[in-house]
Amino acid sequence: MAPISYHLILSGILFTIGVMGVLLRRNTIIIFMAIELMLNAVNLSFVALARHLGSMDGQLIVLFVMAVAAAEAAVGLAIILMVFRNKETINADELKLMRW
Amino acid sequence: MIKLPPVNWLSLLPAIIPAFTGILVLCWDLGMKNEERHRLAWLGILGLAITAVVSFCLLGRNEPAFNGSYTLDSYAMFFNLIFCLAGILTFLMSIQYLHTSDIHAGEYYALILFAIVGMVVMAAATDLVNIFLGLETMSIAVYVLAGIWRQRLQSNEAALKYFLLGAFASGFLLYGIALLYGATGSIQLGKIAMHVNEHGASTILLIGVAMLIVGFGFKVAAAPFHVWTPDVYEGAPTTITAFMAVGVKAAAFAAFARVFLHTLGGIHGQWEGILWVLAVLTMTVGNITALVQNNVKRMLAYSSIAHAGYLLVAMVAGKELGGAALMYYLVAYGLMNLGAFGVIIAVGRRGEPNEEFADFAGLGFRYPLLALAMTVFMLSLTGIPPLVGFVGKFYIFSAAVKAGYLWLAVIGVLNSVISAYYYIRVIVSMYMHEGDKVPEKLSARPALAVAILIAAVGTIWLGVFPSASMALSRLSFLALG
Amino acid sequence: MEHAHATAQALSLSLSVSYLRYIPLFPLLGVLFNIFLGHRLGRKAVNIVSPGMVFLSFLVSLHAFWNLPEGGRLVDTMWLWISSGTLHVDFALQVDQLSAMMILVVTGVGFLIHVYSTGYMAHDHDVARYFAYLNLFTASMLLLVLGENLLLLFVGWEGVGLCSYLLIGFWYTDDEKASAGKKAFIVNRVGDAGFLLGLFLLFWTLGESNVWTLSFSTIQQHIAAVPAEVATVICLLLFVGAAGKSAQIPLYVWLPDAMAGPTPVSALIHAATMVTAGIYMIARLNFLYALSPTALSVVATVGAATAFFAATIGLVQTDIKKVLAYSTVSQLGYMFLALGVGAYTAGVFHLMTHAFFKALLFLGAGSVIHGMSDEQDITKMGGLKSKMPVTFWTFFIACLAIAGVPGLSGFFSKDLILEEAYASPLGSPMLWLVGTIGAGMTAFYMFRLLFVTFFGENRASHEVQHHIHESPASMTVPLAILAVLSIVGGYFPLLHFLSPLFGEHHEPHVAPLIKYLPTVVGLGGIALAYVMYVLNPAIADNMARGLSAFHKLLFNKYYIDEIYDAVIVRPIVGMSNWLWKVWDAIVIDGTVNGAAHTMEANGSLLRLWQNGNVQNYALSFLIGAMAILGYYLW
Amino acid sequence: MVSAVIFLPLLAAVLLLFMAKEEEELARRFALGVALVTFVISLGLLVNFDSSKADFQFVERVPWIADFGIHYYVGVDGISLFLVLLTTFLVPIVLLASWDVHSRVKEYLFFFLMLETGMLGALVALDLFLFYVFWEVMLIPMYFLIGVWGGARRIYAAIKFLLYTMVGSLLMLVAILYLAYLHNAQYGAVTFDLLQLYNLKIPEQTQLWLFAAFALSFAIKVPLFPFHTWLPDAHVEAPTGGSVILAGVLLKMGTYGFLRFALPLFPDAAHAAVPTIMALSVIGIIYGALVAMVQPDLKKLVAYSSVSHLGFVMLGMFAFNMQGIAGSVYQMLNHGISTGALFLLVGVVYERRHTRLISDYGGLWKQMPVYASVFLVTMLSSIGLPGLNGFVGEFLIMLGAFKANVWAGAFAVSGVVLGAVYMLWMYQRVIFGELKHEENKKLTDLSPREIAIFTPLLALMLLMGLYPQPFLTRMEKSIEATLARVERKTAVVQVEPVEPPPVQVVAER
Repeated sequence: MAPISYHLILSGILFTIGVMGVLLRRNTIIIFMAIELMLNAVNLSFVALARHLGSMDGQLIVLFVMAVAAAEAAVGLAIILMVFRNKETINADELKLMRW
Repeated sequence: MIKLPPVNWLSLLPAIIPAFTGILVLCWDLGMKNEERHRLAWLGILGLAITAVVSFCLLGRNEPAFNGSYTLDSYAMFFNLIFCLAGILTFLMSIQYLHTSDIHAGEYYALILFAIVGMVVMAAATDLVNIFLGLETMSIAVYVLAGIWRQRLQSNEAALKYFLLGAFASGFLLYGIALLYGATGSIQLGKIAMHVNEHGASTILLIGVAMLIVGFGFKVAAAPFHVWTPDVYEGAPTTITAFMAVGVKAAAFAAFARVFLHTLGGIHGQWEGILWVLAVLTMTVGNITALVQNNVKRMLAYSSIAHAGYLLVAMVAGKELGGAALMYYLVAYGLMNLGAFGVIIAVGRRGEPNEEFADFAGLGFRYPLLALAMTVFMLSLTGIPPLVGFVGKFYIFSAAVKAGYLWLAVIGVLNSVISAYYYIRVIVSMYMHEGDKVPEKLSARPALAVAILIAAVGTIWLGVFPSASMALSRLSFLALG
Repeated sequence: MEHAHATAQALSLSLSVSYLRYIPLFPLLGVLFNIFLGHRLGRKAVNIVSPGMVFLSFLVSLHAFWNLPEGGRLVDTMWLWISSGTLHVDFALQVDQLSAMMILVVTGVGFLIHVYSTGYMAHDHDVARYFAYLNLFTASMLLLVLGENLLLLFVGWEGVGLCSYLLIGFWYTDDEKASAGKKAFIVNRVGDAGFLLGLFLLFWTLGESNVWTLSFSTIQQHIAAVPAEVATVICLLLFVGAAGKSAQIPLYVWLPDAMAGPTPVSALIHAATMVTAGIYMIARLNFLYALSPTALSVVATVGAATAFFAATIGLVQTDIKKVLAYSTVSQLGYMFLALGVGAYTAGVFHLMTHAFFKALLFLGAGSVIHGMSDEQDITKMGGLKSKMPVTFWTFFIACLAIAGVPGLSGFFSKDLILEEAYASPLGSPMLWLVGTIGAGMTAFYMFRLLFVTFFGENRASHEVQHHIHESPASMTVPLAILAVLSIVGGYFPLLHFLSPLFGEHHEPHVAPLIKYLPTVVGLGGIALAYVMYVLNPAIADNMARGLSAFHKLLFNKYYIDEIYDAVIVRPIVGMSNWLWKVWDAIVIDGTVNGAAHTMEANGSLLRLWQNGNVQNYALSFLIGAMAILGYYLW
Repeated sequence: MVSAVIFLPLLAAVLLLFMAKEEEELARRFALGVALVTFVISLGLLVNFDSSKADFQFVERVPWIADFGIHYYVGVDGISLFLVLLTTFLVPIVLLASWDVHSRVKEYLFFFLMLETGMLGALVALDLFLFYVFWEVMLIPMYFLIGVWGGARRIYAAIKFLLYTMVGSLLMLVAILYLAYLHNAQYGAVTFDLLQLYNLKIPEQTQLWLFAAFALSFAIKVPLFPFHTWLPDAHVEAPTGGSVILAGVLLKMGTYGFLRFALPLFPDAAHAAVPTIMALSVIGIIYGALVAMVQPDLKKLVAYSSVSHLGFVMLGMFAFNMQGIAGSVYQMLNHGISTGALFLLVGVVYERRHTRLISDYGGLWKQMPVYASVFLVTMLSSIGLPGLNGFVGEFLIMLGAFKANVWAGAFAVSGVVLGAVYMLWMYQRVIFGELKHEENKKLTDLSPREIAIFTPLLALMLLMGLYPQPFLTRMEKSIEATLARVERKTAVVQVEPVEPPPVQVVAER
């Protein structure tokens, strides 16, 4: 079985890709997808750690996280939809009504 | 047949009541005509009142539930009182506010109640997962609430920004939980504490702690993570801003304090340096940027960041007095801010929010009572005795001095002087400028008047006779054990 | 001549009485009367009450004078004034030989001047205010001479300074007069500052050996406690005060300008009483001054220098009151010369005689000005001999007295000073020589004044000449009385009377040349004046043209005022402007407002970070996370 | 009894709020009545004050915040007794003088009475926390008085006044907290009780920065030399009543604070700070006088004269001997009366002509003789003419300062001369001279009400000048106690004032 560090490194990489996605992409939906990616990266590390430590808690948490991610997706997409309906754009750069 | 494990319903009571009220509100809303919508608010207030009474009665007890992942201790109950206070005052303020803004009452009240459920869970959770769950329930409800005024573009934008960054921050928080779990082998705070006290801090644990600080930092609006606050607070409807500024911040601090002061108390040395820097950064950034605002609501947003800085000072001060000071200051901060936002709502009219400094001009002598209330809140936020703001700051700075963080206290004190300038600017425009804005008569909005009155009386009463409430906050923090 | 002055023996006889307090009290009542009732009851009442009060206190002074125990003193302690820690000062009055003489002079001459003023101020509408100030002045002067301790003396000291300020600036509508009053007060204040420092040093030096007191008799008993070099410093500091009050060299500039006040004021304050306060103080503290010969020699040299210097200026002045003012400065110089050489009795004797004839001279000048309808320039007068006989004759007697013509009071006191200056161990022939030349000049300018004013024909405009008349009785009677006093004054047995304080007086035996030369020089001065201004007036003019540079220098008073203004006044005003405009406004306020502005500048900078872009927020988020992680990974 | 004096004005202030806006007359009379009653009660304090005891009298102690050992602990001793009386004496006079304030009278009176409570509280508080609370409570009404009823640049002046004082006082708060926890470390209990904190053994190094924090806060209030720039602005912009109270009492809070807290709590640091503070006060004396000389604005001139006078008070205090401190406490009272009267006089003329420039006046003696004579006496008392109150204070201060440091004494004496210069020059330009301006010809002399204001002040000036004993004897014991504390260095034992019994040599009666 691959040592635990491989899994952690993989989840680390996935996490950073997610973060980069949030920072670089313009489209809000893609930003949201990047966030989901980060959450899944964390799920991966949870599962790996659970197996490594031999305790069920890790697996349990992944279920919770998935449920929460789903709820978040629903609400998030609704908000993005609302913004799109009002401003015809979901490009993060245009959403600058409030500043300074 | 799967035997259900014995469930300690008593500990769940403070969470069940608001949830149930929320559902009731939703159902009642279906069959209701538009103009009686305000009755929903009174139902919500009733529910919260019951929760508050229940929490008050449960103050003394200390029972773990769900084998250690959830507790009923006076620490949680104290925070419940804060959440109910925030909820009730927001409801009172919202009754009239919903008329001037076409927000659909049903969902609005229900979502607030569900957010309070999330807060209660968060405050009482003694297990990282429960904290995460409570956090997410609260956050999702508040994301929607931020954007509930659909017609206003600012509200949409606020919701979007809050959602994206909130999710982003939960990602970090979760990653921290994972690393903590990896390092200590458990997600129960009690077990983690034991592990940390025996083995001290491994690097994995420290990285996890760092991630936790980032996650909580966002929720609490600490310095580098505060950038979302001004836009979201300004965009969201004012009642929701008040609710977020007080309720959400209190809940975040509840979990933050429980995890750091209680569980990770053993390795205080490692993380207090970071929090020290965060505290100074938060206070200074919050205060200095507030100086140049000319929108009162946005100024209050920055001031809430500054107050998060003072609360971080209490966190840095640590165990003996820090925790109690933190809890007391949250009460004080809650009262002052709710009152201040209440006055902003009172000054606003249908269509013109009147949130600029100029809109407050000449208010002092045309609406003496309203202006007097605002003066009390502003002076209390500055920390002028004999108001509750001063006692709160006194409590925090004495904790800092007792723990030996002298320079932190000095920086905190100097920040209060900077804060004095922009709080006093409100008083200046009210009393020393001429103006012709004519806000609606307060008597036409009884609920709002009552909310402001409660906040004002609370600010003065707890300021002049703080002894009882200080003792209560100290005992409830010690209940953490 | 050793100074075997009275040891403790004089102090044993001090009778405690309770009527001394009425001496200053009566004039004070006069003040209150004038302030509150003056305007209502009108001129008549004021003219009776004010001089009456002074006369009452004159009677009480006489009573005190009679019951003065041989060689002892009367003490009247009223109440405990200031007591804090070791400082213990009573509000107490005392009369000994020196004070007895002084209060008699002050109340006597004061009364005459009050009577004279009723006439002089006949057509002035603000009489109540005038007499209020005059009574207040008399009260303060009495307090000064009766004070039992140094602090009370200082109270009287500043009180007379205040009254001279009020009286000089009496006709306040004229700015120039008001600033003359201000100048007098400020220069006095400079002197008082020196006085205060001397007082503190004395108090604390005595305190070294646990003697906590300021009263004269106790200081005298414990005078041994004061080491010599400290005594010198104390005496010099006190002398600064005296120089300020009695118009000696550095601080005399205020006296000539003080002539802006009404003439009776000049007579009372700037001739008879106030200016003598300095001499009284040094005489009162003679046992202290005896400790430091250096201080005494400084007093003597300054006195002599002032006498000579003021006399030179007096030679060429054309304003009648200015001439008399410089002559006062010069005569005061003589008194200080006497004190400086240790001849306290001679100094005090000259003080008394000077009070008489100088008051007479001023009142005479006042009557001349009154007659000449307020003309003060003697070049426009002349030939008043026939028109104002009484004024002329009394003025003439006073001139004889001041010139030191034998037989009159001036001769006795001034020549005694000059002999002492020569004979006394502290004196020197040089001092004597300067004094004698001064005496000559005095005689010359006094008689120049007399001849130009009263002889020849009148040079005033026609209608002024038409109005010339002799002053009314209320003015001429005091002149006559003072003339008698100027003659008789020399014969008072003062020297014996003051012996208990300053020791038995021994006639200085000096070579006849030294003894009689001053008189001869005086008579020569008179003759020269007669030749130049009566026989052949042309001489004076072409002399003035001949030595025009020197004449101009003297006429403009060596430009002392302009120098003071340039050296002291203008720099101070300049500096305060600089301090205010630059230091206060720019430096301190600058830093304060600067701090506020930097805050706002940072605020607007930080504000730019909120540029509304979600991804920018996420970026700052990440930077924060990286920073914390970085902290841990190191 | 003390608490009655403190909270009566506050009670009246709250009642005032409920009064209808229209009857200004009733509100004025009510406020004046309450102020007078407070004064009478405070006279009760004077009457049964036992001047033989050094410790605090009329002590009242009620637990307030148990957790921190904070008590509502008030008491009066020789020093604070007269400052309390000065406050209760000045407030009715100021209320009487504010009869011609016509805009928003009710709020004006409310803030004044609240200010009185703040001042009285700060003077009698013996618990550091309570003192700090009253210290800050004092700020807000003064801020409003300047800000709402002030002159043209009132907002700038008000904010500057508030922020300037707040910086100092908040640093003092940190020092107070540190003291409380030092006590906890040494004696096991957190307390803010002043008398217990007096016995703290504080190492020299910490004493220095603690003293610095306290001294900064009080120096700003005094104002000591570099921190004085807020005073001219605050005075010029404040309404007449505001300036009188600001000069009369608020400035004394700084000097009182030094004497009550900074000196006895940190004796070593106090001794170390003597040269700096003496230098600053001497500079303050001369700087204040010089700058006052060139002021075109009457109120600014009097403001800078206050800087000079309070420089004297500080000089006397830091002479650390009986005469110096007695003189400085006495001068605090004198300054309250004479500068208060000066501001009232400026107010009288300002009310009639609405200008503060000296050049707009001139020759007032002919037009307003009574006013001119009252102005004369007040001016003389302010420049310290013997026989009036100013002299006694200044004489004692200079005597004490001369003993402590000869040069300081010498420069202080020059301050007396400069004081005479600017006052007389101002007096001449305002009162003497020709009646040039047309408007001045229409000026009316003092009204009976105004005379009623000035008579008590003039009477006090004379009484305190000729018979200062009743004041000095009552202060003696408390000053000795403070001196003993300041001299005790770090030795914690309570040293009785061991002075050689003075050989009182007085000429036999």
